[in-house]
Amino acid sequence: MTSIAKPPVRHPGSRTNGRGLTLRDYEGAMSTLCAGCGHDSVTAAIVQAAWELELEPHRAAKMSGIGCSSKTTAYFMKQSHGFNSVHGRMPSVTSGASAANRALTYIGISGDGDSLSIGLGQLSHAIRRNVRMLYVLENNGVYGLTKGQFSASADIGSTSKKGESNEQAPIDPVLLALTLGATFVARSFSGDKTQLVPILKAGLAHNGLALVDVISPCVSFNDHEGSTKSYAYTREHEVEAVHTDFVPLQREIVIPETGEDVTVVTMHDGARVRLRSTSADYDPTNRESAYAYVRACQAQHEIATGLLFVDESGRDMHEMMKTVPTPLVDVPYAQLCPGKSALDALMERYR
Amino acid sequence: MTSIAKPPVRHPGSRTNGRGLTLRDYEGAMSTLCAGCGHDSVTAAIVQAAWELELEPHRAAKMSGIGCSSKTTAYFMKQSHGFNSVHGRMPSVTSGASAANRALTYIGISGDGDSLSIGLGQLSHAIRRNVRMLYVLENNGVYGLTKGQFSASADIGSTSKKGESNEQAPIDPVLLALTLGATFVARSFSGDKTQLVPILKAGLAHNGLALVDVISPCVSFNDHEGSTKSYAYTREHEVEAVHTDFVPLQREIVIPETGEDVTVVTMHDGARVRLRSTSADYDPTNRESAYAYVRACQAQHEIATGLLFVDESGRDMHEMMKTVPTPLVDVPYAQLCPGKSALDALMERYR
Amino acid sequence: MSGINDFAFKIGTVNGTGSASANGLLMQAIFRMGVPVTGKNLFPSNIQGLPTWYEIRVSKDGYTARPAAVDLVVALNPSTYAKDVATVRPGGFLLYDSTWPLHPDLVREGITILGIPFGGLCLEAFEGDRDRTLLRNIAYAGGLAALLDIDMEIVGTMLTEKYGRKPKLLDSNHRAIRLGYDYAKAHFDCPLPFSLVPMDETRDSILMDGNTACALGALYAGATVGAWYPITPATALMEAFKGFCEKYRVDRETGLHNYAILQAEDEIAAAGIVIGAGWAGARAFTNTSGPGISLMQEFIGLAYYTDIPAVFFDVQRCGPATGMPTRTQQADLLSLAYASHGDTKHLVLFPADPREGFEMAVQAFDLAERFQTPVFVASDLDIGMNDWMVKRLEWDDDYRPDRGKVLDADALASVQKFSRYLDVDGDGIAARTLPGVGAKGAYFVRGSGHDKHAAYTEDSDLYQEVVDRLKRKFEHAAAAMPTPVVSLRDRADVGLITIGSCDAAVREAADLLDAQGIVVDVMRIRGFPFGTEVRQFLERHGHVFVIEQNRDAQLRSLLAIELSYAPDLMTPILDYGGLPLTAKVVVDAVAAHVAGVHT
Amino acid sequence: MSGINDFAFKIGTVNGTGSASANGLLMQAIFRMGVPVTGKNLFPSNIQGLPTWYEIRVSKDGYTARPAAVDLVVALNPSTYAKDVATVRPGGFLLYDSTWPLHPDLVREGITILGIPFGGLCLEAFEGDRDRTLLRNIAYAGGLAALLDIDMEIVGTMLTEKYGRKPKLLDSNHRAIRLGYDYAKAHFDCPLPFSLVPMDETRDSILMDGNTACALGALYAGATVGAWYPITPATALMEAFKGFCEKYRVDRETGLHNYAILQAEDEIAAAGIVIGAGWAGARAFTNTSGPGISLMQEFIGLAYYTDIPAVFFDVQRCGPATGMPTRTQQADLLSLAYASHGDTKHLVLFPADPREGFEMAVQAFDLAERFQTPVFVASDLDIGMNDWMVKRLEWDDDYRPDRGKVLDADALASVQKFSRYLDVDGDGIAARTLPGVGAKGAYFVRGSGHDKHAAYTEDSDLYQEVVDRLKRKFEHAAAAMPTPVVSLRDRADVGLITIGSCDAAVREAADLLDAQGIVVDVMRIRGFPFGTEVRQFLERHGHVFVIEQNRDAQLRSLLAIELSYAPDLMTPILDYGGLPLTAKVVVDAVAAHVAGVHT
Ligand SMILES: Cc1ncc(C[n+]2csc(CCOP(=O)(O)OP(=O)(O)O)c2C)c(N)n1
Ligand SMILES: Cc1ncc(C[n+]2csc(CCOP(=O)(O)OP(=O)(O)O)c2C)c(N)n1
Ligand code: SF4
Ligand code: SF4
Ligand SMILES: [Mg+2]
Ligand SMILES: [Mg+2]
Repeated sequence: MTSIAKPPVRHPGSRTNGRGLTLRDYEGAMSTLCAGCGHDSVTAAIVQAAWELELEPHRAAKMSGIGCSSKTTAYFMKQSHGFNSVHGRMPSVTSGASAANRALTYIGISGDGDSLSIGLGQLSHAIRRNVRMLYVLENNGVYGLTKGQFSASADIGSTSKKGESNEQAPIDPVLLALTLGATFVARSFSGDKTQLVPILKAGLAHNGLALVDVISPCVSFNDHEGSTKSYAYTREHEVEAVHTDFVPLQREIVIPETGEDVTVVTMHDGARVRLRSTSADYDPTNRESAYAYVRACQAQHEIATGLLFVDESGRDMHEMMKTVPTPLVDVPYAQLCPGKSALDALMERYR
Repeated sequence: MTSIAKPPVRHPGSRTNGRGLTLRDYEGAMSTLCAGCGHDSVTAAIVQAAWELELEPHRAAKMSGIGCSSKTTAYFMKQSHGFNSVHGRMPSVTSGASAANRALTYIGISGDGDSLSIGLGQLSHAIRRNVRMLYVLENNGVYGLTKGQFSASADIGSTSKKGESNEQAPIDPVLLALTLGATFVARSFSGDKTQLVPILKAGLAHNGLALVDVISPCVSFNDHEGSTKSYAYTREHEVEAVHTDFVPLQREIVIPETGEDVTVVTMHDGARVRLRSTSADYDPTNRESAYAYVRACQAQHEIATGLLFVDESGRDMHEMMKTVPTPLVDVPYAQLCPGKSALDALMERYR
Repeated sequence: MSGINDFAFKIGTVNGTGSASANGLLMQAIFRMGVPVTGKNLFPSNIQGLPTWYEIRVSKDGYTARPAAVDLVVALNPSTYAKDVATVRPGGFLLYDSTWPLHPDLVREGITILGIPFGGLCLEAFEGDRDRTLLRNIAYAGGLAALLDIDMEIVGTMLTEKYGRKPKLLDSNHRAIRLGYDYAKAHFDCPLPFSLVPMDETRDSILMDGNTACALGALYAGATVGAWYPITPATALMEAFKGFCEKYRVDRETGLHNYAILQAEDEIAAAGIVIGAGWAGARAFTNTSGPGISLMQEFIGLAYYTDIPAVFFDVQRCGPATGMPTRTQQADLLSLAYASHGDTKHLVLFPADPREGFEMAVQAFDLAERFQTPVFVASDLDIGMNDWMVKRLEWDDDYRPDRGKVLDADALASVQKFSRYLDVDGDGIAARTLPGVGAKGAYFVRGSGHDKHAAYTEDSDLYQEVVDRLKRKFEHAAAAMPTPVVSLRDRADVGLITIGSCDAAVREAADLLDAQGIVVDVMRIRGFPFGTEVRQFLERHGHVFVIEQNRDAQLRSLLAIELSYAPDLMTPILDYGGLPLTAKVVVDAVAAHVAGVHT
Repeated sequence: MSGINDFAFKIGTVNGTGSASANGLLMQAIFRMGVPVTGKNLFPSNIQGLPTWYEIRVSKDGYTARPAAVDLVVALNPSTYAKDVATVRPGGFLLYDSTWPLHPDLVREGITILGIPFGGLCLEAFEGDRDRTLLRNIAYAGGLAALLDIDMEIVGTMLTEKYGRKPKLLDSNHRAIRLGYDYAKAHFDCPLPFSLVPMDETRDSILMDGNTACALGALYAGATVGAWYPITPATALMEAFKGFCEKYRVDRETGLHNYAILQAEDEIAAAGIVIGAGWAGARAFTNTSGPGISLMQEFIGLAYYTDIPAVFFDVQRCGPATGMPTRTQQADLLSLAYASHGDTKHLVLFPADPREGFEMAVQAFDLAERFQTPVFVASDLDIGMNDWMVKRLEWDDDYRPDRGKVLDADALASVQKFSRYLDVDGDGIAARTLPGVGAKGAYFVRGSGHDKHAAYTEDSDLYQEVVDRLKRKFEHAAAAMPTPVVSLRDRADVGLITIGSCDAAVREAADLLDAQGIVVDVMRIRGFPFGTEVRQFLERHGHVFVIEQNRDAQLRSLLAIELSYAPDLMTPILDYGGLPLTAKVVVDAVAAHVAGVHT
């Protein structure tokens, strides 16, 4: 049984990508999540995206906190190093790893409890730092691993399995990220792989922190009537605001036949992302309009999905820190230590 | 020397309010802050507001974290209990105190480091909880007490005393609060007492968490040329978006002579707040427009001030928790303990 | 060793398939037959699909420790067949689902293998996969009822109590039980050599887990504010408190609550809420486990240094770090006793079972307010999450909360000047006031240096005066902590010292050692700081064994530090694999040591 | 007691008025005269307007501990007149600002009172309040120069070095110095009975604070990632590191950085960054103080349990809670040694002065990578923020970082299978791989239960195998820690044990006791876990004194726990008022005890 046997989507494990790797090569250990858990579908989408992007598995690092969602880093890319840290602190561990070795591709997986309750501060400050990473927030409105308490993303009036209704205003990771200056903000649904995969690919190519809020239902504790994070509710209320195509560097970009307004964003590695807004007054490269649109959807109980905002001109953590292109772990010690003569000279300044 | 001898504003300490108390009666210990520190002016404004509101000093509790700003709770209302807790955690301590005794007036003082760095999570979740309190964030863009490092509210390009420029995107407490569903969001300037006092009074009357972001310059570490939190810069770039008048219950409300559009909000205690927008397209009772306006100002390097958003219909923590009106500390033990017979009966359920 | 009303069996299944209710059913039925019984749930740290075990021990003599050997294993999880079969004692029995051919992993010599086609039976009898999986559990319960002579009438009544309102469910459960029962009766000669015979040993007992009991303690102590962040194995404590409050603390007419439960954003906030509430005068508590205790360290130091009452339930799990969240340990002792940077010492209570959890929960609130300081109840996963057979909880309506030294408005009026940290009585406890009481009682709480008047200070002497008082207060608390439970036998050769959930195993070990001719005294420590009785026991024995569930002999360290007792005189017996302690571990260690000494 | 090149004086002023530079000027001038000198800055926890003191001790014999008595007090802060005058030793001198009439608080019998109108002189000589306040400090420096015979040429040179590029400032400072100097010369017969005469005792020494020295150590060790959150008294450490990196680690052409310094949102994040960077293969560190250590507890346990190197500088301040942030203490010892819930033990280094801070900073990174675990450098405010006279720092260009067991691509190719936590060498240290090295070396770090292959487990034996290895690793580390500094005198009556910044006072005390006929051996412990030398010293002496700066005798507790040494044989000498230790405290305690024993 493989990590992604459980989710509905099946795939032909045989085809190989440019690196001669099959999808299977991007899979991980067997999932120990509940059958039907949205997280397993996200895992499948990540496997798909990594395979299509032809990532070098061992050049990627999988980072997570604690929770059912955070466990999933074990279920994909077994050839990558993984770091399942402590609850809510994945962003700081990833910041440190990235500071030490900027050459790796960082894939961070978190949950709504992990990122919006105990980890809210770390998520927010990782956004400010603009750490180069894909940040997938598997959002199910509850703490799954501790058996279904409301999380900070639970909507007002959403009911628990026991029938209790949530009273507090939800934290919407998308609005939060837009407010904090995130340069890549998307939302998708674990049940919508066709939408999710290109978004993940774009996020992996982004020059900074790419936040992808994925509604990922918890079948054990939050998939019932009355929940606003159930499969049924999400399917009904999802509204794709922006349709995303990811066009890798190699491939030629196809000019859209339709007259729809399309924005093409070139990622720092040369790949391009084609964004087709489904509503005229929506510009995925304008922070204010993105914010206003998502809010407006909320007011009508709609869940706006898609790559909602992207700004590829932003500076990532290393640009802000002016670090050398060589990963710091590869800078030879000789270049780091000023040596005896320098110290002897320096001593004169302390007399 | 009194706590507010340092700030420019002098006052006649002799006049008494409805409780027969003079301004002096609302003062505290001698300030140990630097001469000219913005925080001392905020202290003076709080003294003024409390005196005008005729608060019963001993029925108020002063809450704070750690920082120069957080020290100021010692410099006003010496007849009130005070709690100078740990760095960044004032919101949780206040939540607990309020849960135990809802009858007190909670005045929380914090700084930008205390609330936006280490305390970001607690501020955010106190907003969600909507704890009934005045939350004054004395914002100077630096960590004053630790000698001037950039805080999370420092603007991009704002320079330190040593000439270094800040790289990371700032966290604007106002935009954050609006995004998280805060029901009272204001911004003011320690140098503008006439604007600040009525806002503080409205905040003290608000049924929920009233966030007041006060630009409060640090003369020792962030009042220089190149700082965007200096007295000079703030004076130049401040734009009053909403003018606030506080009309206590007793007084009759005066219909504005001018044709300006005025919104009157009745606070839960019956007092009224008269809000006069200085721009036509601004509605301080509309969250979206408030957010958009503040953002727009930012784009032009303007600092929007005033009582920017208020929603008096929100439910505070106790309404959400359905707690009894009697403070829990005053509920007699007899009403809390089910007693022997109940326990004996209950034991049968465990056999 | 096994026989009538004296045996143990284990069921190995997969979690999330509903076996828990079947296991509970069995355990409760035995209990209602008047036969002493305990159950240990060994479950994984996920929600569905991993191996889980349930061990039930029947002991006419009332031993409740985890059994060292099992007489019967019900192996229903192919992924652990091999492991499970290996645990059957020689001469014991194995029961498996014979719907499928006997798996080679299940074959073992020297044991008797019994097969019942639970799956097949349910497949025929019921519709739908979900129902079939669920009822398969009831079916094996039925099989065991036959093999162990569990009173089917009692089982029937229990099913009716449970599903009375759901006739369809009731019927299917009845049928499922019958399927297993009848099949066993028809194919094997029931009962097995070890089985049940009704007794009258459980009349004044109950089956309850420690989280429920501690929650009841908090309810009865009059706690009004609970703040928490979910974490296994502590979660159920606050959920139980919530349940009880909804039952006993909601105003009939208005529907309003005489309590406030705050699910905080993390453990730091939970601690802050408890401290804020304690400062304001409420009885407040939080429930957490190791990782939470680590996160609360800073706040704990604040409460210690500012004399604020706060109660912390630490339901210990297997550390370090995330460790094994569904395994038990007693490894937070040092983290609790000396929590936070700087010089700090804290009061800790060590319940041995749910009943004591209830009592100590109440004591914790009294101690916290009397000594104006954090108090920890060091429970663990075994106590907190397993159903224990304990005597019925009792309550004395004359109980009144000890609020400690609190000056109300009248008292304030009579004092010259109020100084928050002035030690008038020499016991290190200074009277406090609650916010709102009046201007005269107003003072400023600060975690920074303060003098006895609560004024800010950076003066060495004034600072020292306050921390010296805190030390004095801690020393005075020793006499107020629950005294150790000491059982002395004459002509005892050795002394055993233990704490908390090790108690049952250690007491059983004492009897077994006695049978081997090794006479032992036992002291179970119940509180920190240690009282004079603890010192006396040490001095009486010279050399002792210290039995605890952690790797680093943490209790032994506390004894050495606080009583200046020579560590060499305290031989550690450590068990830290994460499972409840068995008497065998203690017996073997002591016997070996004694033998060593005598050769 | 006092005399030529052997005296102490203290200056009491208000902080934020610029006295610091004047005090530094005096201290450095004495140093340049070749006379051994130390300065202790006793400052408040605010930015401006509160009392602050600076103590300078001159000691031809090279004693650097804080003086027990001062011969001369310069009282310039009315709010502390009374307190300051009281500290003048009988027969000593008081210098005050006679611009204003002698304040009654300043009057005291048995001392000589000298007045110089510093304020008045500056009022006449200079323009503008700010300048006058600043230069008033230089003026009193001038007065002291005359009274103590400080070489004015040296002072002149220093002013030129400092203000060379600012002629106006240079001139005003020169004039200010002269004002005080000439006035003193004119009105008193200078020098005082105690004064300075040039020596040649400082040639191979420097004046440096410990934060600067530790930062240099991190720089030379090749640390590339520094993460921190500002906190007194640790802040300056990272600020110094930044300064050095800007000087030595910026590429001439590109201006790019060979380092990354992250000012985190809090200490928890700082710890996470360091651990993430250490996992990725960088030498990473953080600098903090007590409250930060409390907040980092959870992460520390993670690094311990997952074998990740990380270096923590704990510049200890006066606890508990916020405590006195500008006062010193050694009260985090237990919090560091056993940081985090569950069974954990950590490596700790105890520097005694800035020079050792530099050396131990380097060692800390070697130990962290060699043992793949958190390492703490337990500095304190006295070491970290005061200027100490120490021997010049030295560097051996043959030094190579000890990266420990790291399998690179080639090494990986040669192994059959990579198992992250497999203890091949029996030293408890398993080889690690760095992310990115290759698929074969990939593994999954988890704070949850794992086996030696880094696979998830809930199995008791597999779990124990890992934590037992960690224990083994810790025990092996004992031999790798810096050995204690032991000074043995023949016919010694008693043994003194101490750590860190207590060293100077304890060594001075040893000489003073010797003079009293009490011969003492001294051992200064430099690392935890303790090596065999520590045990030997204990056994050699039987009874010892343990001298440390905390209330609860924390070092003594560690000795008892880790060496199973009887606490009764270790008499604590505790000093925890927040000021650097004086020899007198030790002498009095030991003498009294010895006297007690002999009566
Ligand atoms: C410090 C700490 N506190 C609490 C826990 C218990 N805990 C584990 S996962 C979790 C919440 C997980 O929720 P989320 O991040 O939404 O993940 P999900 O299981 O819903 O996918 C909690 C509270 C912990 N492991 N560590
Ligand atoms: C846990 C902890 N970390 C760090 C500190 C040190 N510290 C004290 S105040 C402060 C920042 C204060 O900044 P801010 O809240 O903006 O207050 P300001 O001084 O600027 O008014 C810091 C980092 C501390 N006291 N506690
Ligand atoms: S509990 Fe919920 S979130 Fe966790 S694995 Fe099961 S379905 Fe997924
Ligand atoms: S340092 Fe800055 S913030 Fe602190 S008191 Fe001085 S001026 Fe105010
Ligand atoms: Mg979740
Ligand atoms: Mg600030």
